[in-house]
Parts: sequence; C-alpha cells; structure tokens
Amino acid sequence: MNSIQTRGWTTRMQAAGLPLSCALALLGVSTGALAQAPDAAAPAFDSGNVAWMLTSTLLVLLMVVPGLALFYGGMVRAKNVLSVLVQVLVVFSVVILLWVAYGYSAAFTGGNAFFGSFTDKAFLRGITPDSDADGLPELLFVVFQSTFAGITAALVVGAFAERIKFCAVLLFTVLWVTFAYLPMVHMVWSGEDGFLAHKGVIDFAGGTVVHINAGIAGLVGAYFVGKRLGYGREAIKPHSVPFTFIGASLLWVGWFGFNAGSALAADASAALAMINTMVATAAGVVAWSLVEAISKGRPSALGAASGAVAGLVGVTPAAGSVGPIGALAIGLAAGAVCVWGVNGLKRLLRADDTADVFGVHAVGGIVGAILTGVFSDASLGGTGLDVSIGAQVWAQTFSVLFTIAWCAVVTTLAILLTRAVVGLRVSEEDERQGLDIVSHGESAYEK
Amino acid sequence: MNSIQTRGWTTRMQAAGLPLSCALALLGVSTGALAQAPDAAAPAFDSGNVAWMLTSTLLVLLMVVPGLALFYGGMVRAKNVLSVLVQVLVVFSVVILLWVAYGYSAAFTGGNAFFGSFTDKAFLRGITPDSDADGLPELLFVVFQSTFAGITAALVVGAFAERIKFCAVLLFTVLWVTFAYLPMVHMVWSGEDGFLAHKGVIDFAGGTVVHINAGIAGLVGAYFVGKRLGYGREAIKPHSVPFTFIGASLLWVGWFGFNAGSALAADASAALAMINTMVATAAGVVAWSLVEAISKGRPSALGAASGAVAGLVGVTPAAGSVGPIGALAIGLAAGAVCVWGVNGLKRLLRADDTADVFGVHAVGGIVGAILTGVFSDASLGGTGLDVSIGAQVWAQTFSVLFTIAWCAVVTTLAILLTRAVVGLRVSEEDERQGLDIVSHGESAYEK
Amino acid sequence: MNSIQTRGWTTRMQAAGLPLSCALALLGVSTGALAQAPDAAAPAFDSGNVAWMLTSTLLVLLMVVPGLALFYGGMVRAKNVLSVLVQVLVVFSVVILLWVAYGYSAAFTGGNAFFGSFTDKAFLRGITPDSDADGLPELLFVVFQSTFAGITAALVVGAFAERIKFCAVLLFTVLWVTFAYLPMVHMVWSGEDGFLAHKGVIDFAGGTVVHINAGIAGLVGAYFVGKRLGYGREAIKPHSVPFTFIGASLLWVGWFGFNAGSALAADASAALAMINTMVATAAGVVAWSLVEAISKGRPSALGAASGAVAGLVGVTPAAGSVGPIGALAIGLAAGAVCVWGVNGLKRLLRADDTADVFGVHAVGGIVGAILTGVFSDASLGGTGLDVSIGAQVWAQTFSVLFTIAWCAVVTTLAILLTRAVVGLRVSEEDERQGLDIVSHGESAYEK
Amino acid sequence: MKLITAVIRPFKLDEVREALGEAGVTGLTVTEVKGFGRQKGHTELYRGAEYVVDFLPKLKIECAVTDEAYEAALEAITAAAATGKVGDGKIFVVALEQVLRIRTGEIGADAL
Amino acid sequence: MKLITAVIRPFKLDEVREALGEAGVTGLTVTEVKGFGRQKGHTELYRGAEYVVDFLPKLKIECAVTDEAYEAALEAITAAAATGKVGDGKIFVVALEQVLRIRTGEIGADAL
Amino acid sequence: MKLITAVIRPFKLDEVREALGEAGVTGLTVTEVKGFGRQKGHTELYRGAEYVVDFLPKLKIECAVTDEAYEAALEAITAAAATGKVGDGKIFVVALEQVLRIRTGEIGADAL
Ligand SMILES: Nc1ncnc2c1ncn2[C@@H]1O[C@H](COP(=O)(O)OP(=O)(O)O)[C@@H](O)[C@H]1O
Ligand SMILES: Nc1ncnc2c1ncn2[C@@H]1O[C@H](COP(=O)(O)OP(=O)(O)O)[C@@H](O)[C@H]1O
Ligand SMILES: Nc1ncnc2c1ncn2[C@@H]1O[C@H](COP(=O)(O)OP(=O)(O)O)[C@@H](O)[C@H]1O
Repeated sequence: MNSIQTRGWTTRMQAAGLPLSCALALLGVSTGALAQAPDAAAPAFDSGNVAWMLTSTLLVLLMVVPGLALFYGGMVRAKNVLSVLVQVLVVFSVVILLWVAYGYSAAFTGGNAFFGSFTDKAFLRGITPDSDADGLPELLFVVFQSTFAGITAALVVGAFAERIKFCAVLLFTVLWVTFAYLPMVHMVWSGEDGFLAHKGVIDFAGGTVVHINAGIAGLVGAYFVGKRLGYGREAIKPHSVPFTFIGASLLWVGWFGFNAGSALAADASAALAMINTMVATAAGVVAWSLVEAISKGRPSALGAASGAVAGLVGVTPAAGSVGPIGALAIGLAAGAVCVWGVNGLKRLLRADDTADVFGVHAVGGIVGAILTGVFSDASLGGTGLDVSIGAQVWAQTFSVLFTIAWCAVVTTLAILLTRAVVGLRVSEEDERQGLDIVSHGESAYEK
Repeated sequence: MNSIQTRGWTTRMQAAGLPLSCALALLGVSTGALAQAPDAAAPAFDSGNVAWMLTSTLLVLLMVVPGLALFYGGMVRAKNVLSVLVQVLVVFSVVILLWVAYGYSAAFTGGNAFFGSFTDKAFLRGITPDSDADGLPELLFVVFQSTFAGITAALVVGAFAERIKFCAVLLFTVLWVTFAYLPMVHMVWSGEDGFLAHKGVIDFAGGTVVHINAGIAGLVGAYFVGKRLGYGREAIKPHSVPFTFIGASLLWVGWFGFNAGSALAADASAALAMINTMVATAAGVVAWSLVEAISKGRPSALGAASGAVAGLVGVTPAAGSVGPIGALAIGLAAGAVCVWGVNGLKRLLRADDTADVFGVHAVGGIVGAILTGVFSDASLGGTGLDVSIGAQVWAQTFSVLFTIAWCAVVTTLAILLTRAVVGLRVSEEDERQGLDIVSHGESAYEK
Repeated sequence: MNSIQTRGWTTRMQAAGLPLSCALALLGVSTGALAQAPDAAAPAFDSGNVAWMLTSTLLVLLMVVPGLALFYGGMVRAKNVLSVLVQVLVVFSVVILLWVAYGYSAAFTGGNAFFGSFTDKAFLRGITPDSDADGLPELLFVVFQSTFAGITAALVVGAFAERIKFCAVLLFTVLWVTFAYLPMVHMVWSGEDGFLAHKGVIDFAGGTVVHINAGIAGLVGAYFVGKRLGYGREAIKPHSVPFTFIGASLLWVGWFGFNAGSALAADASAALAMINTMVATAAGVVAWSLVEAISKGRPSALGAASGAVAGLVGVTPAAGSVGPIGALAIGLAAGAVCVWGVNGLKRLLRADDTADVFGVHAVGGIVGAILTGVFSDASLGGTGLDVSIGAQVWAQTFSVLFTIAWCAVVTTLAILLTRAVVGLRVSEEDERQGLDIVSHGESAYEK
Repeated sequence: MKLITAVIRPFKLDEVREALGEAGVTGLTVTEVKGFGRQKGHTELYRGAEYVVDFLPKLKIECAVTDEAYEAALEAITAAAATGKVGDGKIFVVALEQVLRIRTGEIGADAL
Repeated sequence: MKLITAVIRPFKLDEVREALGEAGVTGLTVTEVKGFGRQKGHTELYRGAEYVVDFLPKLKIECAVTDEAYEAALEAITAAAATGKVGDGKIFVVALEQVLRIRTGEIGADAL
Repeated sequence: MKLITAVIRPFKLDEVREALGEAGVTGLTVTEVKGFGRQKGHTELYRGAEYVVDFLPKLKIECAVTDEAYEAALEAITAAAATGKVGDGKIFVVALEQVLRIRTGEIGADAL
C-alpha cells in the first residue's frame, strides 16, 4: 500500500542521482517511505520475537559501549584511555550511519556472490515499519545488523591503540567496513547464493564475519602502524584492570544478544544458543585460568577476563548448532589455545597488537570455526550436519582461509591508502604525551 | 471480581482520611487490593508485549543508576562524586515512593486538563495484578512510568551539583515532581483531554515532559543556587571522563527502554523507535565530534559522549513518528546545536549549570520537539501528521513555550520555598572540603 | 524421538562409569542428546515467555559480573580488588560447569526430600532443545537456574575477602554448592515433595535458598578464616565507593531478572514481581539513608547502596505474593534492620565479615522471609495465603531456622576440609602486600 | 641558594604560583602530600566502621631560589597562602649546595 | 633545627606517628613514594608481558624538629618503623635554616 | 654525604636508575610531582571550559650518596636524563647531616 509513494521516491532518486538524494536525505527532504502509520493494516509480527530482537539489539550496543570500550580502555595507559573510548564510540557511530546509507543495502540485497547492491536499499529506501523480513519488522533486522557492523569495526581499533591518528582510524574504518565487512556478511549471511554460504559454512553469529575478520585486520594493521615507543623495553601495563574486567563482563552479558539474538526469534534455537554461550564462556574462564595457574603459577584477573572473551569468540559460530557439552569443549579449547595466542604465537608474530585482537579474536575465532564443524554433528551432541564431519570441517577451514586472505588483502590496501592520505601515527613527542591530550584535548582523570 | 474488597478498602480510605491511611499503608495494614491470585481467571496479557515492557522498565532504571549517576558523577571533582551518586539514587528512590503514594494517581487518573486526582489511585488502590491498562498489566504500566518520574527528577540534580545541601535537593524534588512533573505528564500523556495533548503536541517519549522540563528546572535552579566557588577562575575539571563515558553509554543502552518502551508493545512502532534511537544517537555523536573538530581542532571524549546524549534527547519526542532519515537529521541537528548550548549560549546565560542540564536536555529537547513537527510528516519519511507541517510545528512550539513557562514558575517557587525552609548551599568551607566528607561522611577513593 | 540415541548414551554411561564418561563428555565425545534439529516438529514455546526468560538469564549474569564483583570489589582495598574480581568470576564459572555436570540433576530431578539424583540428568543427558519444562525449553530453565547457583556461591566470597587463598575459595565453593546449595534448591523449588516446599514455605526467588544460605556461609567462613591483619586498628576503607555504587545499581537492574524472572513467564505475576522489586528497593534506600541520617547525622553513599541491596534481599522471597504496599513495608523493614545488621549486630558477632554478607544477606533475608508470611495475606494486599498468617509465619520461621542449621553445619565441615587440604589464609607478609600481586601477579591500577 | 619547601592548602596553589612569579621565581615543583598538625581532621563512617582522619590533603611546593630572591619568595608565599585559620601550613628552608640544569649542564644560579 | 626525612613501610605510619607524638613532635607531612633498594620486588604478568617491579610502595615522612627533640625523634621513628626485615627504610637528616608558620608569620622554633 | 634531588621526565626513570646503579648508587626514592618551569604546557577543553595546564608530570628522584660518589651520580643523572629539549629538569643538592638505616640502626655512610 506504500507502493505509490515509494515508487515516487524511487523516481526522484533516479532523477536526482545518488549524491543529491543523499544530501536531500540528510536534510530530511524527500524521503517518503514511512508515510503510512505502522498500525494501518500492519502485518502482525510475533511480539515475543520482536521483544527478544529489540533486547538483542541493545545488548550488542552494550557490548560496544561501554563493554568493548572499557575492555580495551582498561588495557592501555592512563594517558591514552580516552582515545580508545572515543575511537570505539565514534567508529561505531560512523558505521551505523554508513550502514543506513549503503551498508545494509550492500550486505543484504541481491547482487552477486560477493556484494549486494550499493543502491537498492540505500538510505533504507522502500523500507517501512510494516516491511517484513522473515517475520520480523525489517527495520528491526536492519538495526540489529547495524550493531554487528559497528562492533566488528570497533574490535579492530584495539590493535593499534596508543599511537594511531584519530583521522586515520576513521578513514580506515570506512574503507575496511566497505570492502571487508560488507562482502563478508554478504558471502555468509545474505542467503544461499553468498559465496561462503554456498560452500556450506556454518557461522551462526559471526565467527568468520566478525571475529576472524577483525582479528586479521588488527594484526595487519598493527604491522603497518608499528610498535609503540618503548614496546618490549619499558613497562607498558594496563592502567585499570577493573575497567577491563567490567568490559569483559559486559561483553559476556551483551553477547547473549549477539549469539541468542542471531536466532532472530525467541525460540528453542535461541535457548540453545543461550546455554551454549553461558557454558562456553565459563569454560573459557576456567581453561585460561588453569593454563595460567599451571604455566605461570598464578591465574590472573586479566587472564580470567580474557578467557571469558576467548570462550565467547569460540562459541560464536557454533552457538546454534552444537550441544552444551560441545560448547563446553569449544570453550575449553578456545580458552586454552588463546593463552598461547597472546604468548607464544604473539612473540612469534612480532607485532605490537595492543589489545591482542588477533591473539584472542582471530585465534579463538579459528578454533571455534573449525570445532563447529566437529561438534555440530549429531553424534557429538549437535543439531546435526548435512554432510560428514570431515566435509564440514573442510568447509569451515576453507572459510577461515578465505576470510584470512580476503581480509588481509583489503586491510593492507585500506591501510596503505590511509597512510598515503592522512598518515598513520602521531609524532614521537605526542605519543609520549599521550593521545588523550594530543588528539582530544582532555585528561581522563583528575584528583 | 475484586470489587467488594476494593470497595471496602475505598470506604476505609474515606473514613480514615488520607494521612491515616498513608500511615496504615506504610505499616502494611489495610491494603486488600491484591487479594485474588493473579491466575484466577486472569485476563491473558500478550506475553511478548509484557516481556518487552518488563525489559523497558529495567532499562530506564539502568539509565538512572548507574547511567545518569556516572554521567554526572564523572563530571564533578573527586571530592563531590559521592554526593552526586547519592543524590541521584535517593532522589530516584523518593520519587518511586511518591509515585506509588500519589504520583501515578495525580498523573494518570481523570481530573482536569492539568492534574489528575491525587487520591483516586493513591497507594495504587484498586489496582490488582489483573488490572488491565490498554492490554498491559496496569501494575507494569505503573512501574514503567514510575521510572520516568524518577529519571526526570534525577536529571535536574546535575545542574546544582557540588554545592547544594542534600536536604535541599530532597525537599525541592518532592515539590518539583508534584507541581512540575506530574501535571506535565497529565497534560501530555494522560489522554485526549490533557491540556497539551489536546493542542495536538507529539511527544512520543518525553521531549517536553522529561527533557525540557528537567533542563529548565536545572537552569533556574542553577541561578538560585549560585556559582561554585572558584567558577571561572580555578580549573574545575571532570575527575573521571571514563565514568562519564560509561554513564553516557548506559544512557544510550537504557534509552531504548525509554523510547522503544514508549510504544508500550513489542511491535512495528517499537521497532521504528529502536532504529530511530540508534541512528539519531550515532548522528549526535558524529555531529558533536565534527563541530568540535572544526571549531576547536580536537574532538573530545566528553564531547562525543555529550553528543550521544544530545542525539538521544533530540529523538525522544520523535522516535515513534519520524523515519530513520528524519531521525538522522534530528540527531545531527541536536548534536550540533547542543555544542552551542554548552558554549556560546552557556556563556550568555551566565549560570553555573554544573553538568549542562540546560545546555543538553533543554536545548536538545527543544530542537527535537520542533523538528518532530517537521519530520513526522509523511513527505519527509514520517508516519504522517493529522495537520500541516506548519500547524504541527506551531503545536510543538506552543508546547515548548508552555513547558518553559510552567516549569520556570514552579521551579522558582519550589526553590524559594526550599531556601526558606532548609537553605540551599553548604558553607564555603564545606564546599572547599567537598560534599562527600561534609554531607555524607565518606571519601570516594582510597589508595 | 530422541529416545534411541538417548538410551544408547545411557547405556554407554553405565558401562563406562561416571568418571570416564565425564572425561569423554569433556572431550565432546559420545553425547548424542541434541541430535535432532530443534525445528523438526518442535513444540511451540510461547515466544514472549521465552524472550523474558532469555532476558532474565542474562540479567542474573549481570548481577554477578560485573554487578556483585564491583559491589564487593569497591569495598576492599586497592591491593585486593583484583582478587575479589577473579574470585567472583572464577567461582561463578566453576559453578556453571558444576551445574551442567551434576548440579542441575541433583537439584531438579526426583530423588528424596533433600537431594535429587546426581546422575539422572548429569551432563544434561536426555535434554534436547525441544525438551519442555513447564512450557519453557528445558535448556532455558537449566541455564536460568545455573545463574542462581553461580551467584549464590559468589555471594559468599565477600565474607572472607582480602586474606583467603584462591585455591581455598575454589575447593570450598565446590563442596559448599554440592552440599548446601543443591539440597536447598531441591528442598524448596524442585516440587511439592521437597522438604521445605512440603512445609509450605513461600520463597519466590530465593530468600532462604540464596540469601540466608549465602549469608550464614559467609559468617561461618569469616569466623574460621579469621580477621584481617589490622582489623579494628588500622583504617581499612573501601578503595572505590563508586565501584560499589555501580555494583549495587547493577544488582538492582539485574535483580529484576532474578525476581520477575522467577515467574518463569512474562505475565501478571512477573509484573507484580517487577513493581514489588522496584518499590522495595526504593524503600530500602530511603530507610537505610533515614536511619543513618538520624543516628549518625549523615546518610552515606555506601549506605544508600547497601539499602538498595537490603531492600532487594528482603523482597526476594515475597516478590510474587505480596502487593506493592507490602513490598514497600518489607523494603523499609529490611533497609532499617540491616543498618543494625552491619553495626550493632556485627559488633556483637565479632566476626570480620569483609563485605557484610551476613549483615545484609542473612539479616535482610530473614526479615524478608518472615514478613513474606505476613504480607502475602490477602487482607494485607497480598495474593493470598492457603493458611493463616500465624501458620505461614511459622512455616517461614521454620524454614529460616532449618536453613541456618543446615548451612552452618555444611559450611563448617566444608571449611574444615578445605583448611586441612589446602589451608585457608595467605601468609602475613602476603596479606600485607595484597592478594592481587601475591595470588594473581597483577596490580589493579597504574598511573 | 636556598631550597624553600612550603606546605600549603591545595586551593591556594594558583595564588602562590602567581605571587612567586611576581617575586621572580620562575620554576617550582609540586607534590601532593598529607599533613598532620594542629588542624582538626574529620570522621568517616563506612557501615559500622568509623575512622578519624587526621591526615589532611596539602600541597608541598619546592622551589630553589637565589639568596637574593629568598626573602621576597618567602613573603610572597606567606601572603598568598594565608587564610588565618589553623592549617595554613609551614615553610621550611634549607641551604642548597648546588643546582644543575640537566638540559644544558649549567650549574649554580644560572641553572635556576 | 633539623628536617628529618624518613622512608618507611606504609603500614607503619600510624605507629610512627604515635611514637613521634610521644617524642613531642606535633606535626608532620607524608608523601607516597616508590622506593628502590636492597628489598626485592616482584614480577607481574599481563598476558604475554612480564615485568619485574623493583619500585616498592613506601611512605616518606618529613618532620621539622628542634635540635633538642632531634635525638628523641630519631629513636622514636627507628623503634616504631623497624621490623628487622630488609626494606624497613632509611632516615635522612638535613639542617634547617629557617621555619615559618604561614598563618601567623612566626619563625624559627616557634613555628613548629 | 649529600642528598641529591633530581626532577626528571617520567619516561627517563629506568635509564636514570640504571645509570645511577653503574655509578654505585644502590638506593633511591621516587615521587610523582608536577613541575612548573619554562617548558610550555597545553590546553584542555571540557565542553565550554578551556584550561591552560602549566603543571606537567615529572618524577622527583631522591638519593643519598657519599661525598665520593657524588660527582659520578650527578653526571650519571645528567647524562641519562637529558634529551636536550626544554623541560629536562633540574638537580638540587643539599648537605646531609646524618643517615640512618632503620632496620639495623647503622648510621652514616654504612647506612647507604
Ligand atoms: N613539624 C612539622 N614538620 C613537618 N610538617 C609540618 C610540621 N608541622 C606542621 N606541618 C605541616 O603543616 C601543615 C599545617 O600545620 P597545622 O599545625 O595544621 O597548622 P598551622 O600551619 O596553621 O600551624 C600540616 O598539615 C603538616 O603538613
Ligand atoms: N641511597 C638512598 N637514597 C634514597 N633513598 C634510599 C636510599 N637507599 C634506600 N632508600 C630508600 O629506602 C628504602 C629501603 O631501602 P632497602 O635497601 O630496600 O632496605 P633497608 O632500608 O632495609 O636497607 C628504599 O625502598 C628506598 O626508598
Ligand atoms: N626554581 C625551581 N625550583 C624547583 N623546581 C624547579 C625550578 N625550576 C624548574 N624546576 C623543575 O624543573 C622542571 C623543568 O624545568 P623547565 O624550566 O621546564 O625546563 P629546564 O629544566 O629544561 O630548564 C620543572 O617542571 C620543575 O619541576
């Protein structure tokens, strides 16, 4: 029933061309899409599913601010904590706007196996409150997914914290989201024709799309941005482990929106994702603590918090298809392997990845992605595979490798372009003084 | 079916008179309203809507504690942080009790165009778990709305933080809620006969009722309480910008309960409010940061956090009736204008509004209220207006002006009365030492 | 339809014996329970109820981390804050795993009046995503209840913070949960045949099971562990009252999941629990502040925060059966009595219960448990009692006494065993240096 | 040369610095300290535990001056830091044997 | 007059203050410092990064005393602050040329 | 004996400590301070309020040395702490009348 108006809008769009219409849209002019009141013969959405997806959406926001911001912010020195908070908040906000502008369209409309259309649903045109996306209001699906885009981009900034220019972060983010995140979503989640969906990958809530993707970007970014001054010589300690702890806790709490929300309904599948997420995280905490206790003699708070995140990352692709005992195994594995990710492997890689985005998110993501192929099998307590465990593990491994390759290439190009246009690092003196004062004109704490 | 008991209760009420019944009620005596078990032939409430409203209620609480408390608490000096936290918590709690005692009744029962009845549903009499308020359990509606009353009162305290007496805050709160907040709710939300509802104002979640109202109270209060010692001479810096950041983040997260909860259902309207709130906030962050970057050279963390709140305030009245692009425009406008609210305008007004309650909540609220009249129009992507844009803008403007006038008068009287009864400010020496020790006998931090 | 696989699993279990199957289960081998996809002829769960229980589950997690962790962590000295955070997180995680392993089974399967079966549903065997527990997915019920077990164990650690060995905490936790928490759940919540359920106790969300239980364990534990060095001589102040405030706030927010979630549905009962929890907590804040203002001259932030928790504890058993005015009375009573619990009574008891687990949780729990027997009566606004007020108060009192006795005995044995096996306290020198460095190899803050 | 150490009330810092500036002192070093003296403290109460806090927040200012500037500096501090109430603080003076500017290696009065 | 500066273990503060009080010293100024010396530090570990922390928390106490009170003050501090284990700290004494009480302008021993 | 007090840039601490160690100084005490001098500060902006921050974070190092070690210590600090830019800091030297090791009661150079 909105068709006439919508069509009129479409016509104006085509006449005016995208740039003009963008400008108009930003000025609030000429967007007639929602003209009908939502209750005029509105389709009946299931209120329980809507309730859960509303909740899930804000839970993912909670993961980013204050969750992730604090998780990272606590790990840096007091002179840089605000720079991390600003970066996370502004990156997230920019990506939300980008998502509305063309991100949703490019990720979730038809197109080819790698990209959707950048214009079909640009500025959400044609979407009204009554628009239905698989039984949910499409606007709700749009906003739920927008938070995924936002958190993935925000995850990356942990890797080059404490020395990067703020404008470099923003330019890089726009490039990276456009060419690494959007196509990954399209390939995995946009439907059967997506490149990796077609290969049969299981990625319930974003093991490849979100975590491996962000982790690889972090590693590549950390290489190009270079090590922090004094890295490996001076003591560069977290300025507030309690903040990191709060952040990890809120990541856990919010992650239920991420994982159980990915069921897109309040049903048995969401319940399964819920318990899996709880169990895997607890297992991640226990595993990391145990490995630390055995290898270093003392389990640490930063370790226990990191173990929670490792468990969460690990269970993300698996949450909807493994059983609780499978989740337990994945949590234990992710927790244990990530200790190595931030120790032995990190020393090997010789990159200064400030918040170990690679060591936790990429490593935990890879462990989870591959074990998803194992524990989803019915014989191991999962909801069942369409193919053999071997075949599924191969599909998972292929997706991991493909994600690594795609993301590494895009990140490299994006960061080289960023370096060329605005430069990557602040001056040595500015780095000593701290980004809070230099880039943002503030001090975090005052006595 | 509760009628006999309820009637008996009513009779006793009338016989005993309010004061006695209050006392009795507090002692738990003579309140027979809930006598029936809720499942005895209970009406079937839609579980999805109930789920979302339960969630929304706790989200608004999250906005207040710890959200608003931290947002404000981080902005004051370390010697006053606890006083802010206590004020927010106790003010909120007192208002909850006041709401149960007579607030809900005065706001939401019949009465005239300005006030409901102070006694009809005093102490929630007659309301049982089965009572239905437009399809929701009335008790749920009562508790949801109680949090709105609580947060509005708590918003005000940011304006005179760091020098006001604690008992003054409490006395002022009771007066102000009774004579400024309750009538505003009644005028806007209690039904077609409310004074401003009748004028056709659109205020989905509380632009006038909550934000302009609180902002004006803050400004007037700040004038009467006077400037802090050393204001404009000494450096009075936020003692913990990270706390303010956490607070702003939790305001954002909780605001979904505020805005999407105002749909009173988990439906398409809530979904619309959800995406609008997300987009406007992101736009507020970006706009404030951009204006700061351009005008001061450095976008700040306090600024980005303030931008989020400005965007949230701006979109509050509009959340249910504009489209996402309208929300984007409102967020950008609110974010940008509020930078001026806390800079140029603030210098002009010469009041020491500690946490810029006026500069953000009143200014952002006015921008939002007026633009709601614009972007709700179908031609601009909204759900449609009953009148022309011009007429709607006038209705919005009238409501704004009326709110300012009503609130300014009530606040002045309330604060003069408070000054007469208990005094407003602590002594100069006490102010130097800090309210934490002087008024609350504690220090916030110990090394 | 899962019967064959499940039976096969059972057979292997019996053949292999529990230890081996545990090991196998941990390795993810041989757990075929979830083999069917959840949507294959799945029962239709009410999406609204599921949505609310998903939300409630994560709310209880929010209470623990970061809620309780911060509430306690803020109260200790800066040199011990991480030890508290780690203890809370790891204790919670261990209990989640224990719950999956045998806790759920021992609590909620048949068995006798005191214990369920430790093996029937060990490792959740036989439970699939489609399993129904009173209209909810059983897995959702399992995970919701797991958080109750986790928080109860975590509550206890506040009592012996700042001097206990980390391994002692863990060993004690496993023993205590197994022999104090699991049977209490079974006695109260597993059905009509549970020992205390049979006596007619009303304990909606865990007054006896959770709070009195944890409070008594804390007191007994504090006696055995002994006082902190310098207790009563040196100033041992909270290192961050704002953290404690944030913690209390998140406890309040999360407690809605605890209390309203205990309705196990999004219905009128949940709505009643919601408003009761809101009102009682506000009353607790006001009562504690008032008593402090009158007796000490200054209401404190730590006091207001403690009052919130006292109100929450008090209303926990009552939330589903009293009316809002009854909740108000309980909140006032709990708030006021607990001031005495942490002052006069504490001095009397001469135990160094670091975070007043006894003074708030046991004392508030007892007040609440007994008043529940009063205000649940229809004549006082409750949903009605099956017996006279006197009889119900006796049932409540009996439950309280029984809980105290059972818990005191189990705690004593558990702590003596722990002392014998790993010892309870760190050395004097280590206690001076602080547990963060000594037990976890970290410092919380760095400037 | 003399090393002047003054313990003052925290909120007096800016005034003292300006006064010293006018007296020709161009550098100083400030430390947050806790002072114990005649000035009365306050009590704090955390749940059941009451503590008397005797150590009050003060700032310690150290400045090295030439013998000529010495008197003026003393007067400047005294004038700027005084409120007339107990707790205004004290000034301590010791003889300075040597001063050195790290950047240039200059020594003595040149280094000030 | 002498200025006594003592670096002590933090938890000894109250005892030292009392001992000084008995020795007739009525005022002192305390600073949180980090000390490096013979006492061994500890290691901290944050994920992969291990740091040896050599600087340990100490308190620095400064008190100005008359020449007569000097010996007693030294003994008081030594007695109260000693545990006999490495890291008890040190006392440094310098000559005080002048003392001034800001509130009154009194100088010399009167200002103490 | 001398008491050397050096105000340095915070990030130079480790280098200075090592240099002092090589010069035979085995103990020192460090305090976080704020310094005011020729080095320019920066501005901070909180919403509408702009502040010029003139006090910059510095570390103050105190070490007691024997008269023999004195020169070497001074040179060690100067060499290790210098960057050549304004703000490198200063060194102040006063005569030390007495040193006492609390643990043993040793006095004089033995106590160092
Ligand atoms: N003998 C002393 N040695 C070192 N510092 C002192 C001494 N006496 C006082 N102070 C410092 O001076 C501050 C002010 O002293 P106080 O006796 O309270 O007031 P007043 O300076 O007005 O006499 C104290 O807090 C303490 O820091
Ligand atoms: N030469 C020195 N100059 C200044 N401070 C010193 C010196 N030597 C030791 N200290 C301080 O005294 C503290 C204790 O010294 P340490 O050698 O550890 O033990 P002890 O005092 O028992 O010999 C150190 O932490 C440091 O603060
Ligand atoms: N006269 C002085 N008395 C005490 N401290 C001083 C004095 N002059 C400088 N300082 C300290 O030395 C630091 C560096 O001094 P500054 O003038 O900025 O640079 P430079 O040391 O290169 O000349 C200051 O921040 C301050 O802490």
